[in-house]
This record gives sequence, structure tokens and C-alpha cells, in this order.
Amino acid sequence: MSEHSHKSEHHELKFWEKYIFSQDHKVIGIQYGLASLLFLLLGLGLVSIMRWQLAYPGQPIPFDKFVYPAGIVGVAVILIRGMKIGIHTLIGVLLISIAFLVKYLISNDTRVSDGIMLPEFYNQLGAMHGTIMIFLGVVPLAVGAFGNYIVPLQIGAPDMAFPKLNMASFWVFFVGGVIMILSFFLPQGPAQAGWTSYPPLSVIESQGQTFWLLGMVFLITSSLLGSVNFIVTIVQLRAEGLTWMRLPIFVWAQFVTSFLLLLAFPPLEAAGVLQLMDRVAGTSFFMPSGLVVSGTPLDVSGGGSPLLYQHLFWFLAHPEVYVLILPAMGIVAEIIANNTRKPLWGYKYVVYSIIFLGFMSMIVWAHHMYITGMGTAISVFFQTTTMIISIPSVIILTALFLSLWGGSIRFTTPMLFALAFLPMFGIGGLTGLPLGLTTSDIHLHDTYYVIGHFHYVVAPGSIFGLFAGIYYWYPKITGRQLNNMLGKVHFWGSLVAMNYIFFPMLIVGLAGVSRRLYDGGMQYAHAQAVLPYNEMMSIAAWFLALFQIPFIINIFLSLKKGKKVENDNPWDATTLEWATPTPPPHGNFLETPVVYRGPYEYSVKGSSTDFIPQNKK
Amino acid sequence: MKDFLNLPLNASAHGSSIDSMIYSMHYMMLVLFFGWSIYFIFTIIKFRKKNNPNASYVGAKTKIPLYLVFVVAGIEAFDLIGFSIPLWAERVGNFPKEKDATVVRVVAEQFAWNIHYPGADGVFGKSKIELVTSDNPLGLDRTDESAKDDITTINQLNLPVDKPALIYLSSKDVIHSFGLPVMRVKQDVIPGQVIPVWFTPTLKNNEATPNYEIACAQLCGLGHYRMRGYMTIQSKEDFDSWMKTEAEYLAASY
Amino acid sequence: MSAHDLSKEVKKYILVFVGLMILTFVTVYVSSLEVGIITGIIIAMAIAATKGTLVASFFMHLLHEKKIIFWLLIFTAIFLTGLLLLPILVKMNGVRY
Amino acid sequence: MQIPFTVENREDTAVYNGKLGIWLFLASEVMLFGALFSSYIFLRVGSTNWPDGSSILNIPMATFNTVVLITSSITMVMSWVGLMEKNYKKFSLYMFSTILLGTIFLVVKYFEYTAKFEHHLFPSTNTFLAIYYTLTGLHVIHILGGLIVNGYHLLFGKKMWETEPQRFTNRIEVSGLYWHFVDLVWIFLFPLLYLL
Ligand code: HEA
Ligand code: HEA
Ligand code: CUA
Ligand SMILES: [Cu+2]
Repeated sequence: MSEHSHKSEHHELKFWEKYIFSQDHKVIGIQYGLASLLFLLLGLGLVSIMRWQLAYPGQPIPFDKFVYPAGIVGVAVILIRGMKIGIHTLIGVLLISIAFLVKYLISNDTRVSDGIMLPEFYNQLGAMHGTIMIFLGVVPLAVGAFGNYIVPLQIGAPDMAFPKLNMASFWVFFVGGVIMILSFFLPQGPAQAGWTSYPPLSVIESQGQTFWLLGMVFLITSSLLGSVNFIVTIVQLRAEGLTWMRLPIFVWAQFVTSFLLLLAFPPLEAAGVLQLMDRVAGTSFFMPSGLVVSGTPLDVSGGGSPLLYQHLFWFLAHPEVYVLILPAMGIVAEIIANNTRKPLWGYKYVVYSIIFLGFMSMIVWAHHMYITGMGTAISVFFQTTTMIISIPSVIILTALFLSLWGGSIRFTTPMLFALAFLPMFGIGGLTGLPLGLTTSDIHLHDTYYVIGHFHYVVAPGSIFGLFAGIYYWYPKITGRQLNNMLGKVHFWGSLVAMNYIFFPMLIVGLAGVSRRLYDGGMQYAHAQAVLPYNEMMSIAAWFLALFQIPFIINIFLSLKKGKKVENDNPWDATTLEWATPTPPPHGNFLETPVVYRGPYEYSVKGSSTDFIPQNKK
Repeated sequence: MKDFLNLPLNASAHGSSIDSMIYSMHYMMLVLFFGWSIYFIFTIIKFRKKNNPNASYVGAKTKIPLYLVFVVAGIEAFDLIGFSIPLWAERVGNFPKEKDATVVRVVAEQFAWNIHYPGADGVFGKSKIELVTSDNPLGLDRTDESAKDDITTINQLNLPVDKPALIYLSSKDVIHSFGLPVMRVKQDVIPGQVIPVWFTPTLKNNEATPNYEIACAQLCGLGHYRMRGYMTIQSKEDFDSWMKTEAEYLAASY
Repeated sequence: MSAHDLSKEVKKYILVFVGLMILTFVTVYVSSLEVGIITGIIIAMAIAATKGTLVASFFMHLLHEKKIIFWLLIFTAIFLTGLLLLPILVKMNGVRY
Repeated sequence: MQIPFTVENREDTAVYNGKLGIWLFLASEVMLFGALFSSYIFLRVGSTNWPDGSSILNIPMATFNTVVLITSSITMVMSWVGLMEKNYKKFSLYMFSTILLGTIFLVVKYFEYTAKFEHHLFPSTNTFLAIYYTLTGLHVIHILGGLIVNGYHLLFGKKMWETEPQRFTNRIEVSGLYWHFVDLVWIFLFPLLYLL
């Protein structure tokens, strides 16, 4: 984000052309990054409120006590350097808007009565937490931010193939996000039928659902535009000599991810359009005949099928979970190779596994629907595909584990996150197996076990992978290192806190406690034994939130105060993004790079350095 | 060691096979997890920069871990073919005959379970949505001959022990999920469909646990968390006498 | 593409156009016959598929197209088949008493 | 650095960026309409009283529209031929006809819709009409999109044609691919909704 280091080739760009409606993939990547980090923060905020109700059902939410102090601190931070505008202004504005949002959320009597959360509000928080985390947090960060910033650099391209389309894709995403945010301010609040939005419930719910659907249509469109761009970029703009089997794993991951987005998102778009019709035009695509809602027959023509929606939804949403994990795996692979100073073990196995994973992920979707009344034949099909799809993940993990052997491991902050990713994703993945078999899924379906399973893969899995990526590429993006001490606090705090949150979920789930319970299962006899865990998980969640503060401080502080990098390749890495100036100028490379070797040529015998960049003859 | 997963009490005939499957999966998971964890910790200590300043280009030469993948696949296949498929086929394909079973209709609504017994004649009376009122949530047409003796309750399911129960699930409004944790039964209730589910209760309720629970497992609106029903498993005699009282009560109220 | 090739192409386009027109009227005509629902669907879909193939092969130049696009389309076709077929199979294989 | 292969083909893939891009986009469109077709079949198979499309909808109008759309496809491809022959006038003429035909399609559609509304046949009336409106509505949106792009080429294309003729020809080819796809979708919609 610094102005020096490049002569503008054409005319001087105006501020808004350069930073707002920019067509430069790097600026767009940063825009995506900031937006998605804010959304992650919001998702975290929502879940922090939610966890209060789970820990102390029926007790007034105390968070409004923090609102004014936070607001005052915010104003103070803004004024800290007089009327000067800078990064501190941003932090201050952030604090004030969070304070305002929390205040707004918990001071509305359709959501909170006498300070006590109402069930509607709990459901809204749950639905929006899931939606925001997945569609506005992790996907835009993994694909929008890292994909945009890193992929063109790693393949030696001057930009994405279609810069205008790239800009459009960000702004369409932005509109989608704004719609989702606006829905919080509706009189009856945002969507409350879960992130899965199963009809008929979602069709008879309040206005927020319409906003959710509209927002989703925008987000989907944005992803579609983005994925076309990524695929064309990777296929067409690879530098000379950069053959397919020389691509960094991260690029492979983005490539397959883009295909998943491209081909799996349209069915959800269809489902969204049909549900929108059901809500707005009174059609009955998902509404069967003869519904009676709270005593009055529903006035719809009927004849629809609720299960149709579930098929369309999961046809996307299963591939979607691999969209969440593949980029993170790619980042982890990059970082492991770099910090063990040796090539990845089994590059080819990993590549083939990623491709196979992508392919298989399109035909396992109904494992989310075992309990909807599935016959034997179809269940055999989906169980088998589900078991088969676990194999490539096992291979990827095995390869990453074996890559450590014989390395010279450096425990840098990105490496810590990458290393933690392995066992954490392992727990998440392994707990997917009993869910993948119909018979054990009978007991575990829709319990906290599922919640535990997927949080292990998305939080200490995907999110850790993405954190690792931020720590790893920050020097390239800004020219400065993130602070190591703060990074380690962030890492250890998050790792411990997350395990305290998500491991108990597995235990609670095995006891048979349903998910999405407003009171955490307080009424149920079978939940009594595991109820105490609720408080523990909540406290850990708040600690987790606190441990993000060093990270936020680090991100902003290091922009100005971080240690300057000495050269363009501070990690002594091999891939092409490090062959650019820091930060890369418009057009990226000073001269068109040519690639002579594979992506991870570390510790090659007979070489003077322990790494040989891809573009070195 | 057998109960380290803390599964809830099992009160059905098929439950133990589900449990042993869950256990068998978790044993495999534990072995894998601890096996890899030991390797992991060992490796990151042995090969940290201090202990191993120069990395080896070749790294691990062994391919044994790849063969481990086949072992994992083998265990998965074993669980799939040996347990899951036959058990599932039993659950969804091998229903008891109506005459051998306690047949009940369960109609879910926001946020209650309507239980409907066919009564002495063994035939369910007709329901009509026009007749739905708060006293008659099922919209049962009492003028229908076969409906006269039908017994309905709300949130209270009684079943005799050791006799298969065959339950027809349907919903009036949104999707619910009929979950009986102690029976290892869970079935989504989809509006517009009638879905059967069956199990054989083997454990009577007693003073200490006067009833079991029906838990709604699928988000169905703001009252999802309180959509709880009770299930009482009785001896055949107790069940019959309960039926009789209900029938008398019904006769008295018409 | 030389001028000669182009005029050959144009001839093809016109032939395809005529074919499409004929097929359009054939499909309308067939639908007015009483052929039974299944036969009707099969005929209508066969005609539509033929027309679609014509458009794709000639107007969209798929016949001359490059490998990479074929791969993409094969890929899509596989998933499309899954998408079209599986929900129906699932519907047919539900739990029933 | 310029972005490579915006005009000429990349050697190993033998396509230019735009062409690969549009085909990818069409692949996702295939999945979109595929999902909707799948929903149609799903609902229809499960329905006990599916109305006969031909008894509700106007077949002559739709047949006319089919003819219009197919014709617009050939004019579209001819406008590209015009550019290949370096004949801008031919291009303009055919492009204009394409837009005209597209507009006619929309006008006919408009009359079809209003006729339905007058008979109180709304999306909420039954599932057949619901899917009819949704599928044709989505198709109409696609036509509109195509018209806007083609209109842009017709009105503002001259400048690019004079400076970068090859790039402009590519653009027309790409727009053509999209337009033919929209035609292709209609070819399936027509029998599915009107005739079966
Ligand atoms: C990033 C996201 C992600 C990933 C990668 C996965 C991966 C997997 N998931 Fe998960 N899943 C979700 C996200 C994800 N899932 C979400 C969000 C839901 C819930 C949606 C909702 O209902 O709201 C869900 C729900 C879900 C269900 C439905 C449960 C239910 O509702 O009843 C099922 C069932 O089959 C399932 C299975 C699997 C399987 C078999 C894998 C496999 O791919 C996993 C394969 C991985 C392994 C097998 C690990 C291998 C590792 C080793 C062998 C090494 C071990 C070493 C150490 C631990 C040190 N998942
Ligand atoms: C990507 C997906 C994702 C992620 C990352 C998370 C993260 C977390 N989730 Fe969430 N969750 C879901 C997806 C996700 N979740 C979904 C889909 C559901 C189901 C919803 C439904 O029922 O419909 C769910 C449901 C769910 C529930 C169950 C609700 C219920 O069933 O009633 C709970 C309960 O505790 C929970 C908790 C948490 C916690 C404590 C985290 C923590 O890990 C959060 C940690 C947060 C971060 C790690 C953010 C860090 C980023 C920053 C701090 C940004 C910094 C900013 C700048 C620099 C500007 N989640
Ligand atoms: Cu009914 Cu949840
Ligand atoms: Cu899945």
C-alpha cells in the first residue's frame, strides 16, 4: 500500500481508481482481505453473544456494559494523533461501529426482552454466524483475497486474465455483503432458519430470509465471475516453462476450488431463485400440499417438495466445504515446504488427490440427508462415495506429515499455524467418518457432534491455514514483517481456546444433544450430564475472542512499525511471488519470468544456497 | 473402556449394534490419531533446525504410510459393508408387519408431537385439515367410523416393551426430526410425506427414569429447543391398561 | 480462415438453419399427435437434443473447437448427469412401508 | 507488462482468454439450467395432477418465437462472418437484425405473459405455471443481457474495430457463443414447457 516503487506506465491514477474501483488484482485482493476479515470478526462477535445464552440460559446479556467504554476508547483512538487521519482512525471507527452494532443488536425488544435473549434472536445469530463465516468470511478470504493476490504472482502473470471482471466480482460480493448486513436492521431481524435455510420453515419465516436469498444471489454471482477468472488465469497466463506439474500446490488448490465454485454454485443459485419465488411470488416449489401453520391452513397451491431444496442446497454445500479447506491446505503445503527447507513429499500424490477430491466432492452431497428417509440402494451409493472421498484427504495429510521427515524445521509463526493445522484437521476429518456412515449417523446427525466435526475442520483447520497465509505473505504485501511475539500469543491462545470450545462439542454430541438449541439442551434429561461443558465452551470462546486482539493490533501496527524486510524474498522461498519487487508494482514483474524447475527445490545437493527459485536458470 | 464415549442409555434391540459401530469407528480414529500424533511430535523435535541444520532433499524414503492408506480404506470398507449397509437395510427395508407391531402415527407440528393410536379397530381414522382446531390438532374426523375409537395424546408416547413399534411420521408445517436418543432412532419428519420408522424397545421405564424423551433434532423455528415429548415404555399389561383408561376417557368425553 | 472456407461455412450455417426450422415444425406436429406420454417425451427430447447439437456444433463451432474446451464440457456433462439423475433416483428409493 | 493472450491464441491451449472464459461461464450456465430442469423433472414426477402445458400456453406464439430466436442465431453468426470478411457494414446489418429479432422475441413474450395474467394465471396458481414463469423469466433475463451486450457492440464497436479488429472479432465471437447458448436453452424449454 505504499506509493513508491513504481512509475505509472499510463496516466496517473486517481485515488478512487487506485484504491476503490481498482482493477489491479493486488488491490482487489486486499479489498477482499479486509472485507472478509471484518466479516470474520463479525461472525466471531455474533457467536460471542450467542455463547452467552448457551452458558447462562435466561440471564440478561451483560455486553451492553462494554458498549460505552468501547465507544469512548474508539473516539480516543481516533483523536490520539489530533486530527490526523491514519490507520488508527480505521481502528477507532471499527471499535465504534462494533460497539454501535452490539448496542443495536441487544437493545431491540423483538430480539431481547429485559436483557434476555429471545429464541428468535438466538436463531438469527446462529443462521447469520454460519452464513457470514462461510460465504462472507472464509471463502472471500481464501479465494477472493489469497487467490487474487497470490495466484497471478505465483504463476508469473501481470494480472488476472480479466481485470474488469475481477473488479466487478468484488463489487458484486460487496453488494451481497451489504444486503446481509442490512438485514440485521430489519424490524424482525435477519434470517433465522439456519445457514441451510430449509423450507418450508424458511419460506414462512420473516422478511430477513428474503434479504438472505437476495444476498446469496449476489454472493453466488460474484463467486461465479471470480472462478471463471481464476481458471482462465491459471490455464492461460502461466509463465513460460511453468508446466502443470511445476505449479505450486496452492495454485492447484485454487484451480480445483474454482471448478467447484463454477459448477456447484449454480444449483444453489437455482435453489435460491426458486425459494425467492416461493417467498415473493407465492409459488410452491418447496411447499407440499396441506400445510397447517399454527392452526391455520397455509394458502399455497402446494405440490412442491422440501427435499428438492435440500438436494440443490447440498449439491453446492458439500463441494463448498472443500472450497473452504482446499486453499487452506494449499497454503499449509507452501509453508511446510518453505519452513522444512525441503521439497514436499509426494507432490504428485498431493496433486492427484486434490483433483480427485474435487471430482468426488460433487457426488457425495446426500450424506447430509441420510436421515431424510433414504432407501438402501441410494444410501449405499452415498456412503461408498463418502468413504472414498476420505481417502484423498488421508493421502494429502500423510504426504504433509511425511514432508516433515528429514526437514530442518523452523518454527516461524506461519509454520506454527501450518503445523497445528495438521492434527486439528485430522480430528475434524476423522470425526467426519462416523457421520459418513448412515447407521452411526442415526445417532449423531444434527447433534453437537456435527458442530464439533465441522468446526474442527473450519476453525483450527481453514482459519488456521488462512492465518498462516497472512503471516507468511504479509511481508510481500506490505514490505514489513508481522510481529513475532504477538503472533505467538495469537497462535497459542487460539489453539488452546479452540480445543476447549470444539472438543467438548464432540462429547456433548455423543450424549445425543441436538444442535441449534436456544438453551443449550437445558431441558433434556439426556443432556444433564454434559451441560457443564456449555459454560466452559463459552468462556473459551470469549478467550478466543480476546486472543484475536493481538492479531488485529499486529496487522495494523506492523504496517507502520513492523520490521522492514531486507530483500524481496525474506523467507528464502522458491516460488515466483518472491521474485517480484516488494510490494509488487502494477504489472507485478519487472521482467517476464521464465520458469526452469519445480516449485519446491529446497536443499538441492551441490547448490550454494539451500533454495533455488523457480525462475533461476 | 467400552463406554468411554458416554453414549446415552440404550433401550432398544438394535441400539447396541449402532453403538458397537460407533465404537469401532472411534477405535480406528483413536489409533490413527495417536499413531500420527506420536510420529508428529517425534518428528518436529528430531528435525527442528537446532537438531538438524541441513534438510535432506529426499526426505522420507519409505512408502509404508501410503500402504497405511489402504489399511484405513480397508477398515472403512469393513465398517461400511460389515455394519452399516446391513444395519441400514434392516432399519429402512425390513419393517415388522403391522399385526406384529404397535402401530402409531406421530404428527409433528410447531412445537409439539401429536401421537395418534388407531384404537381397538387397528385402523386410523381420517384427518382433514379443515377440522384442525386447538382441541383437535390432528383434524381428526370423529364422524368417520374408524376414527371413533382413535386415541390421541400430545407429547406422550406410550409403548409396550419388547414388541416392535412401527411409527408413521408426518408433519403439519415444517421439517422436524423425530429423535429418540435412547432408542438410537432419528428420522426427519418431512411435510407432505409419511415416513415409517421402527424399533423394539427393550428397557421398561421405572421409578428412577419414569420416561424417556422425544427430542426434535431439526431446526423448526423459535420453539425448536422446547419441542420435547415423552416416551414411556411399559410392560404389556401396563400398556393395555393405559390404553383402556384412555379409551374410557374418550368415551366419556363424547 | 480464407474467404473460400468462409463461404463454405456460410453454406453450412444456412443448411443448419433450414434443418432447425424443419425440426421445430416436426416437434410441434408430433406433439399434436396422440402418441402417449413416454413416447412423446422421448421424441420431443430427441428432437431438442438434435437441435441443440446442431447449434452447438455449427453456430458455436464446437466441431472445430480445441481439446481444452471439450474437456471442460465433458466434465460439466458428467456433473450435469449426476445432477439430473440422482435426485430422481433418490426420490424413487425412499423409505416406504 | 500487458496481459497476454487477450487477442491471439496461447500455443499449448490454442484458445484466447475470452473464449475459454465464455465457455467456462456457459458451463456454469449449463449447471444453472440443469438444476432447474432437474427440479422440473423432480416436481413433475412427484405430481399427481400435472396440467398439460399445451392446454394453458399458446403454442403458435411460442413456435413463432422459436423461429425468431433460431433466426437470430444465424444472423448473429453471420455478423461474425461479416467481420471475418472485413466487412463492417455486413456486421452492422446482421447485428442489427439480431437485436431486432431478440426484441421481437421479448415483445411476443410480453404479450404471452399479459395474456396469462388476464386469465388470472399467476406463478402462485400451480406448480406448472410456477416453473413456467421461473424458467422463461430467467431466460428472458438472459436475452436482455445479450441484447445489452450486442447493442453495445453495435453502437460503440466501431472504434475498437478500427484500432484492434482482431480483438473486436473475438468479442463478437464470444458474444455469439453466449447468444447461441441462450437460443439452445430455448430449444429445450420450448418442448418441455409447451409441448409435453
Ligand atoms: C472444511 C470443511 C469440511 C471438511 C473438509 C469436511 C470433511 C468431511 N466431512 Fe464434513 N461437514 C462440514 C464441513 C467439512 N467436512 C460442515 C460445515 C458440515 C455441517 C453442515 C451442517 O449441517 O450445517 C459437515 C457435515 C458432515 C456430514 C453430515 C453430518 C450430519 O449432518 O449428519 C458428514 C456425513 O457424512 C460429513 C462427512 C465428512 C467427511 C467424510 C469428510 C472427509 O473429507 C474427511 C477426510 C479426512 C480425514 C479422514 C482425516 C485424515 C487424517 C488422518 C488419517 C491423519 C490423522 C492424524 C492426526 C489426527 C494426527 N460432514
Ligand atoms: C467457516 C465457518 C465457521 C467458522 C470459522 C466458525 C467459527 C466458530 N463457530 Fe461456528 N458455525 C458455522 C460455521 C463456522 N463457525 C456454521 C455453518 C454453523 C451452523 C449454523 C447453523 O446452525 O445454521 C455454526 C454454528 C456454531 C455453533 C452452534 C450453534 C447451534 O447449533 O446452536 C457454535 C456454538 O458454539 C459456533 C461457535 C463458533 C466459534 C466459537 C467459532 C470460532 O472459531 C470463531 C473464531 C473466529 C475467528 C478465528 C475469527 C478471526 C478473525 C479475526 C479476529 C479478524 C481480524 C480482523 C481484522 C484484522 C480486521 N458455531
Ligand atoms: Cu421441531 Cu425442531
Ligand atoms: Cu458433506
